[in-house]
Amino acid sequence: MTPAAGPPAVAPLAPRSWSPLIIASEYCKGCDLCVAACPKGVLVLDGTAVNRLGYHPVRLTDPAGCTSCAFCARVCPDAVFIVLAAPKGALRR
Amino acid sequence: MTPAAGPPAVAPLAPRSWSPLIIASEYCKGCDLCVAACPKGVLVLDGTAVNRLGYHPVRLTDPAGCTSCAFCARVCPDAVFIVLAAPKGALRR
Amino acid sequence: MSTTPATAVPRVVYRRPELLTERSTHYCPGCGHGVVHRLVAEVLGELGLGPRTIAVAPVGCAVFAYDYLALDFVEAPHGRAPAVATGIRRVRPDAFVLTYQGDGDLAAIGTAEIVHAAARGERITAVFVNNGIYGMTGGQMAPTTLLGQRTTSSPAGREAASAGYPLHITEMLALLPGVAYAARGSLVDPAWIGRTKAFLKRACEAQLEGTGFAIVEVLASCPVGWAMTPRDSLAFLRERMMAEFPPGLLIDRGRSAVSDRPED
Amino acid sequence: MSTTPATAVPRVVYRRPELLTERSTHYCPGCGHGVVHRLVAEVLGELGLGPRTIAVAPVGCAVFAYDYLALDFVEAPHGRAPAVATGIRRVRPDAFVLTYQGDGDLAAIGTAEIVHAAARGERITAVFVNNGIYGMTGGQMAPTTLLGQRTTSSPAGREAASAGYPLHITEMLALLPGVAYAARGSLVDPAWIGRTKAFLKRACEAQLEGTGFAIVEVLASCPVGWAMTPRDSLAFLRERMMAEFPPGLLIDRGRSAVSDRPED
Amino acid sequence: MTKRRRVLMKGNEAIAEAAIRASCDAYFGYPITPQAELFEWMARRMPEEGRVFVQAESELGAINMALGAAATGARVLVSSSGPGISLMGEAMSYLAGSELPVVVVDVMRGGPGLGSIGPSQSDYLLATKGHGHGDYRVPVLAPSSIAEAMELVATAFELAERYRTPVFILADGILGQAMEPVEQRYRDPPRSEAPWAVGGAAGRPPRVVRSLHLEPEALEAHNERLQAKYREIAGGEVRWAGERLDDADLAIVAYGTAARVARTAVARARAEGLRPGLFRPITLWPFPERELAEVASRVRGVLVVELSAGQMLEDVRLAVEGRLPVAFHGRTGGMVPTPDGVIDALRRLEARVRPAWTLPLVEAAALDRRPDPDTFSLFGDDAWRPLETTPRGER
Amino acid sequence: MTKRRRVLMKGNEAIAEAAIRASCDAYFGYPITPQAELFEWMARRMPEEGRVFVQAESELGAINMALGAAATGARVLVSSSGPGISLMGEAMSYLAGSELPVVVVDVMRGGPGLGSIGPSQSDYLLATKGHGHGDYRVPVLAPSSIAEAMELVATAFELAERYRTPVFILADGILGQAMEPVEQRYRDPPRSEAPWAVGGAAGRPPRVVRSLHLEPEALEAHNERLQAKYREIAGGEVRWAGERLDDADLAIVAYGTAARVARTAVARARAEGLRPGLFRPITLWPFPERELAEVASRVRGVLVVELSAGQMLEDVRLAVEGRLPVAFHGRTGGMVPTPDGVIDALRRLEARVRPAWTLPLVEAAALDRRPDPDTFSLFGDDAWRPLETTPRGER
Amino acid sequence: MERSVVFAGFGGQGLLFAGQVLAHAAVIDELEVLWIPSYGPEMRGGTASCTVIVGDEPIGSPVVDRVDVAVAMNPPSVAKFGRQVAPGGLLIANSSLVEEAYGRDDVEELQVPCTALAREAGDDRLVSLIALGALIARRPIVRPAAVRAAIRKVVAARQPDALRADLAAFAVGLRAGREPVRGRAAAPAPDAAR
Amino acid sequence: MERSVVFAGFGGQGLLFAGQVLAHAAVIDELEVLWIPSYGPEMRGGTASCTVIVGDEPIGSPVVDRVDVAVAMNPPSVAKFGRQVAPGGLLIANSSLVEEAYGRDDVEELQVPCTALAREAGDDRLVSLIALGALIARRPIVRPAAVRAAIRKVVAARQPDALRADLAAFAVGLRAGREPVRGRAAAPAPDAAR
Ligand SMILES: Cc1ncc(C[n+]2csc(CCOP(=O)(O)OP(=O)(O)O)c2C)c(N)n1
Ligand SMILES: Cc1ncc(C[n+]2csc(CCOP(=O)(O)OP(=O)(O)O)c2C)c(N)n1
Ligand code: SF4
Ligand code: SF4
Ligand code: SF4
Ligand code: SF4
Ligand code: SF4
Ligand code: SF4
Ligand SMILES: [Mg+2]
Ligand SMILES: [Mg+2]
Repeated sequence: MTPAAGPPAVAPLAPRSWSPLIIASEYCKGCDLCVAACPKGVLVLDGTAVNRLGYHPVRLTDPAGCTSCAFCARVCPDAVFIVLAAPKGALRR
Repeated sequence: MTPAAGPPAVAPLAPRSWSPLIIASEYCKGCDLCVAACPKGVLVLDGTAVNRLGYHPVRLTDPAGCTSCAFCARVCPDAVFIVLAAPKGALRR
Repeated sequence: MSTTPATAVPRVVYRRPELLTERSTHYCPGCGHGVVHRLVAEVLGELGLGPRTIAVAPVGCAVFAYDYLALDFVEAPHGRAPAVATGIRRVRPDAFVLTYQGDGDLAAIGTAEIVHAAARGERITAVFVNNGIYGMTGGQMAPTTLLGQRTTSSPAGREAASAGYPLHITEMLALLPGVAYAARGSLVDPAWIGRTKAFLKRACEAQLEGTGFAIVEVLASCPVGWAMTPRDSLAFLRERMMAEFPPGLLIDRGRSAVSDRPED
Repeated sequence: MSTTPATAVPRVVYRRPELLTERSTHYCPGCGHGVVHRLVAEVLGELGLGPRTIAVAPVGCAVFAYDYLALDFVEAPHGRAPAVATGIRRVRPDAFVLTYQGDGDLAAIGTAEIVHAAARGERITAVFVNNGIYGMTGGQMAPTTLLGQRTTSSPAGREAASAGYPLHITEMLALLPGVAYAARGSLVDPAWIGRTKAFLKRACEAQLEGTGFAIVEVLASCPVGWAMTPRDSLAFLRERMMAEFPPGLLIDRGRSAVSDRPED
Repeated sequence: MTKRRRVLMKGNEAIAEAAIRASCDAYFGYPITPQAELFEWMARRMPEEGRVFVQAESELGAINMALGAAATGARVLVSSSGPGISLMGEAMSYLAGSELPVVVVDVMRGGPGLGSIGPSQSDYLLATKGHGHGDYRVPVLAPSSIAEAMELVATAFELAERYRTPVFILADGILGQAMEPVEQRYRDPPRSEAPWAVGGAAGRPPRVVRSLHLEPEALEAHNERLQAKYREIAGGEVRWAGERLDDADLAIVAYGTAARVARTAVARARAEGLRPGLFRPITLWPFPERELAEVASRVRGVLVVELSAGQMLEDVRLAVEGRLPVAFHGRTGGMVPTPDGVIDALRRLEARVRPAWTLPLVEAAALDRRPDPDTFSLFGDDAWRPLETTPRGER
Repeated sequence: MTKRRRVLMKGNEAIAEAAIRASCDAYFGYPITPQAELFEWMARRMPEEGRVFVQAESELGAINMALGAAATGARVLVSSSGPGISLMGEAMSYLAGSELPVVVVDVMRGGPGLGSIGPSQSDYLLATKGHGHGDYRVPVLAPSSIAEAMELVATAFELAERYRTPVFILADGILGQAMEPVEQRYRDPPRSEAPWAVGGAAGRPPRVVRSLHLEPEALEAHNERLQAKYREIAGGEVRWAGERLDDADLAIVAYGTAARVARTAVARARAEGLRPGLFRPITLWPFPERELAEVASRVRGVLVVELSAGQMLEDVRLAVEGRLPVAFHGRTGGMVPTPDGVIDALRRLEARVRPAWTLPLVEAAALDRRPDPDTFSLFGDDAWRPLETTPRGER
Repeated sequence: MERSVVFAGFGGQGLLFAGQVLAHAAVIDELEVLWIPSYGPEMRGGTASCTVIVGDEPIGSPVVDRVDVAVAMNPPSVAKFGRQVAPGGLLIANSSLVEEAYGRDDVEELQVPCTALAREAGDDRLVSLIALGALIARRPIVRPAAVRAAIRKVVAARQPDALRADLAAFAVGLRAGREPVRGRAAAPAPDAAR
Repeated sequence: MERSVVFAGFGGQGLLFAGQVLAHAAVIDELEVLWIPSYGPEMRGGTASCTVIVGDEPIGSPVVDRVDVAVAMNPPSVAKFGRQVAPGGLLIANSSLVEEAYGRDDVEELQVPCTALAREAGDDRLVSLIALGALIARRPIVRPAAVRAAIRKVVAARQPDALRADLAAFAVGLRAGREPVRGRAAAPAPDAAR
């Protein structure tokens, strides 16, 4: 019932360690909708992990392939994603 | 609650004693709607009579002026009228 | 036709229909309910439906309809006539089921029941007497009360800002595919009364054809609720009510063309 | 825009809206309610309405909406959210009043309340999540269930003859002059989700403009109730639900032209 | 009698005006006889005062609008009669569960079903016991004159806000329809703080008004709190009035209109040599159980008079606990007991109770408990039945 | 144990199937937990049998559809839980007033308000006393096993038709949700004639099914007839079961699921040296008042166990009439008393009642009536309150 | 001491109004009073009645077994309330509509052609005020001046135009009550359509 | 004598089903039995549980203070039901998901890598039948043959295709119960999306 503290503040990152998605895996219910929505096919449910809720959470397979289009975030019922746009020159890890 | 016995059966009448309207005055509530609806102006509320319900019932002033159009019967909320069509040669009293 | 001899039985142009009982009604002078009762009695009589009709009485001035119409009747709680009729309909497939409701009953408290009976396409013929007021309880505003109309609960006249707009519920119902027939009549004059009777007849036929739910809204006057003489109430009916609620056929899904002409 | 140096803060394209609490929802995987909650949080956040919103929670799967949206909330009895909201609206003219209802809640038991709140033109923004089923109680038929659709209370598929037709209640409401805005969105894909968000925003603006009642129906999936994977449920949503309930703007009495394009 | 400024007012209108003078913020209602004038008074006066009047689409609408308005901390009135009140059971349970203050006036009429519009007291059990689902109680106030009704409106708002609970005012058709001269004395109780009320979560954590507690442990804890509150109300808010009880050897228990009939009967009966007194509950819940028990310990028999088939009778029996005969005189369906009818019932009771002075109290009570197949046994074949019903001929 | 053909059935489904086998013509319902399976069973099975199933738009719709169907003489079932049942108060009053047979199953859940979906018995007062307006009573049957529920469905139809009255079956979430093996023994009670039923006035005068009687005299006469019927039911239809009461010195009174818990508690308590028996009302109205009074005359104390804050407690107190201590143990909100919890309550009761053999009964009763401020006084400060509530720590 | 009066007749004859005037007059005279109407749908096109109880002490029972005075303005009202008059009481019948005397020996029967007198005075609704005048003439429950003040109070607020006719009607009634006229004047009923 | 078993875990692990199989087996063995599920919206995406009470006499209390056996198929279930096991009772934990032993001295703790074994057998939902096998191996509340008959009865009606796998899973469980394997096999959770 307390208001959301919001996602962790996004700190400046060194170009090399940068990823376009921050995934709050513990919220993920493995519904697969983001996987279906991603035009780049860079999301997958991680069959090897189980989160607190008992689901296989989503995983970004290829940060470099992600265009930050945020389709995944728009379809996600559990608001799992923070999507960042690439700072110029950043390498997607 | 018993089904209506219907109005009194209409018996053959001698031409001279015949009237186009049979008025069940005790049902009349003096609402004036038939008076307003009569295209011939031959109906009037009888200010000299009071029926069981406490109203001045309607009266046909001029049987001969009545065309048996039944407008009065159609508008009457209390189904007060029986309207008869003139048998050939009958005189309206 | 042969020429009638002078001593012949005069032809009956109009007589009190058989399905009306002999009781004098409790309605106020000039009340529209009396006319609608008469039309219902005529139509059911003409279609020979009296002996197999189960009618549902509303809560409203017409609550005593069972005293005046010689039909089997069930009295519904306020607004629930369509639900009661649904129960009857389902267990008595061969009966003719008729509901009779006022505007407060049907369009206020009973909104959910009428909408869903219609949506289900229940084979029911609904007679909806819209007099734009709560007659029974002393003339309060109804959902169909006109803007500006004074009632005991809108003493300054109905204002849209606080009390909203007159509800055209029959138009809403006409949208539903379960509705086979919907029309709006009026008791304003003999011609419209005749047309209204034709609507009622067609609404009964729709049930007999099994095509779905049928409703006839009848614009009627409530002289006492409107605080007018019966004569003046007809003027109000014509000039105000019929302007807001245009009478006529709304939908006939059962037949391609509908006979909408005054009966005679 | 200036070129961003390599060490700059990355631009946030999307983040969890502030009005969503940190709690994980109880919704099933892929449930549409989660998306609608998120859109509501985004829209209210963008309009700065959070601090003055009083929201009304339904009875249905979204009954816990107050656990997920950081807003003042009142929990209404099943179907009565529009009446509860009316009470709030009238005594709190300055508040922003939002209702959130499912299709069973709004279009079945709550039919009378939604119709009359709309007819009165209450300044309320109604979010109507139509998933064509009673999710909370285990997947029974709703008024909006499609013909032929199997549910736990229509095990052979919904048949019009006994269960009637899917109810297009938003179209019915759109007829009412008290309704300032009515639209139907869908959660079928990111584009429609964006459009739906725009509808919601406009529906909130209508309340702020004081033009009347505003409603946005959102076609949403209930994978568990439909007995499908979330992915399959999107196909059903697109092919079946959207065919029966075409999404788009229904009415905008507040503005002559409506911005109906996907948000981006 | 000193010169007083008295105005002739109709009960329904007086209740409505009393609510307005008690700063009622909002009224939600739906027409029904015999409370229509209350509703209509509000329709005219509330807008005049710049307050909220809404004619709801139904009683369900009205009571749920009241729920919404009350959740914001507003002072809210609702009124109806039997059929409409019955429809409010679910929402009353929600109001109790959500702990919202709403005052609901029930101007009772004859039932069951559509019944009649005549005066009645047949919603006693509904109001005091089982209207809606779940374990909850609602304070119930029962005025017996128009002036008292006006005062109890203010009391009802006070109780509602102090204890965060819906409150019933139980009147009947006569009280609603009659006119009596009343002094224009109104009371506007101060408002309680409402730190639970919603209004927009600006600068504070969001608030939720609800009755759902899905975890049984949580719901039980919530119920414990509610029960503790009900105990507090039962401990501190009992109201009743006694008349001529000091030297009475028979006690009539009656409330509302029945109590007025009883008052006349007491006066006449005393003139005829009987010695009745009147015990008049003003709160029906909490019922003045202890107080009545005390009175019962001093008289030889109790006569319950109601415009019902015997509803308060159960609470009287619970209070008296079989220690002395409890007789009943009731009329139903819009009929009202007459003073003479009450006196006849008193005489029948008198004829059956043994003089108290021949036995010490405890023994007398013990004797009375012996099965007496005639009239007073609670364990005879007609155990559940009112101990004495008026013989048919009398009606 | 001989080989029997037993089938594992869920309570909700068994009730539904029992109704079908009892030739139920029509079912009208609306989904609600924890009775959804009953509704769904009917959705599947009724059409299979060529009978009527309608999913109503609401509980108001359902109960009013039932009213219409019953008016034609059909055998009709309706089911719901707390919030939905609360909505049916007006129509129940109409059914009673119109004298229509409808069986209504309430699978009770935690309240008040939305409450929870856990099992509960908190609709006792609603079902037995004050649900709708007006003077009416509804027979209430309370099964405590799935097999008994099946049997009582047939009984309910019988009572409904014999007396032309709605009948409640009061179950709780556990009874609805649990599975037990049951023998496939169904009963199809013969139909009563229904010379009052509507069906079209062919060849006979029209019939009217209604509850309106505008003339007070007529409505009072109607109420007299109803009350006479209720007396007849109260005289002839009381049902209860006793277990190990012959040598008991304490009696537990409990129904439904609470009675099962009590049964286990009785067995365990006897093993531990206490001597309780179980009095289990099966009809809650008419309450087995006389029968309980008789049992009460042979024991030293009574313990009421309920899944509520103390509702049947009132009827027990009315039966016992203060002649011996009545203690209470209840859990609310979906919590269920445990056998150990009941035994603890028994021990507390045992510790407080004086041994019976030291005093003759009348004196003992008289003594017990002396105000005892500790726990058992009905006239102390907490007069209205259950005499013993479970201490918090125990929960 | 309590005195009870029942006013009964057709709707539209102003009976509830006359009862209210009496009640207001009682307040003016600093008496206790209770006014109860018959209410509800039976008013539709039917009869109307109200009861007024006047006393020195706060009124107890609002129902009276027997009335001290019955004012019966049409035949059904005479039939219904004639027998409820207490011995020694007064029955005022509207002889314009009621053909014959009710015929009780133990009560005073007063025949007043109220409708005819009202017609003369120009308005049907005056029927009841005429009857009230007659009543006060025979049973001075309140002072005539109090009635006049009450009429002024009630009528001035609602229909100031009617005030003179109302006061005149009361005066006519007072006179008729003091010098009873026997016999029935033929006069039509009021128009009951409201 | 009564024996009570609680089955608990994620929705989708088939726990209500396993409880029903046990109940049916009890009927086959002519015992008395009562099966109660947890029900309602908490099932949405959460945990599910049911309780089965088996006895020789008709079952009294449907609520049990303590259970004789707890079958806990995920960490929250171990946490919740571990403490409810009666002294001398049995706790079966799904060691595929539950890292460490619950750690009570007074109950028998059995670690079975149910998820891993179910994956091997080809279907996540088999988790519970494996656990049921283990349970029957340690506490022969009903005969294994009765369980097999019950599986045949229940599964044949609903999903005849699944019958073989179900019977096999029960056999695997029986074996695992007879020869407990310690240690946790790493295995993913079932897909809880239904
Ligand atoms: C539940 C309930 N609420 C209110 C009433 C009171 N009531 C009786 S009739 C009526 C309205 C009647 O209006 P309408 O349906 O328009 O019928 P009319 O009298 O105008 O023909 C109302 C509100 C009632 N009997 N039951
Ligand atoms: C009066 C009442 N009737 C029934 C219920 C049970 N109930 C809870 S939610 C619900 C329907 C939910 O369906 P919907 O509104 O479509 O919401 P969804 O769960 O699909 O989002 C029902 C019938 C209730 N709580 N109260
Ligand atoms: S932002 Fe777009 S490309 Fe990147 S993972 Fe999400 S959907 Fe795929
Ligand atoms: S849409 Fe959200 S909840 Fe679903 S799999 Fe993707 S991240 Fe997880
Ligand atoms: S039948 Fe026609 S002309 Fe004759 S009285 Fe009637 S309305 Fe007039
Ligand atoms: S319309 Fe009928 S009731 Fe009205 S005045 Fe004419 S006859 Fe009489
Ligand atoms: S109040 Fe209106 S609707 Fe009712 S009877 Fe009178 S005129 Fe007719
Ligand atoms: S049942 Fe349907 S609506 Fe409810 S949470 Fe699950 S998916 Fe969502
Ligand atoms: Mg109307
Ligand atoms: Mg839904």
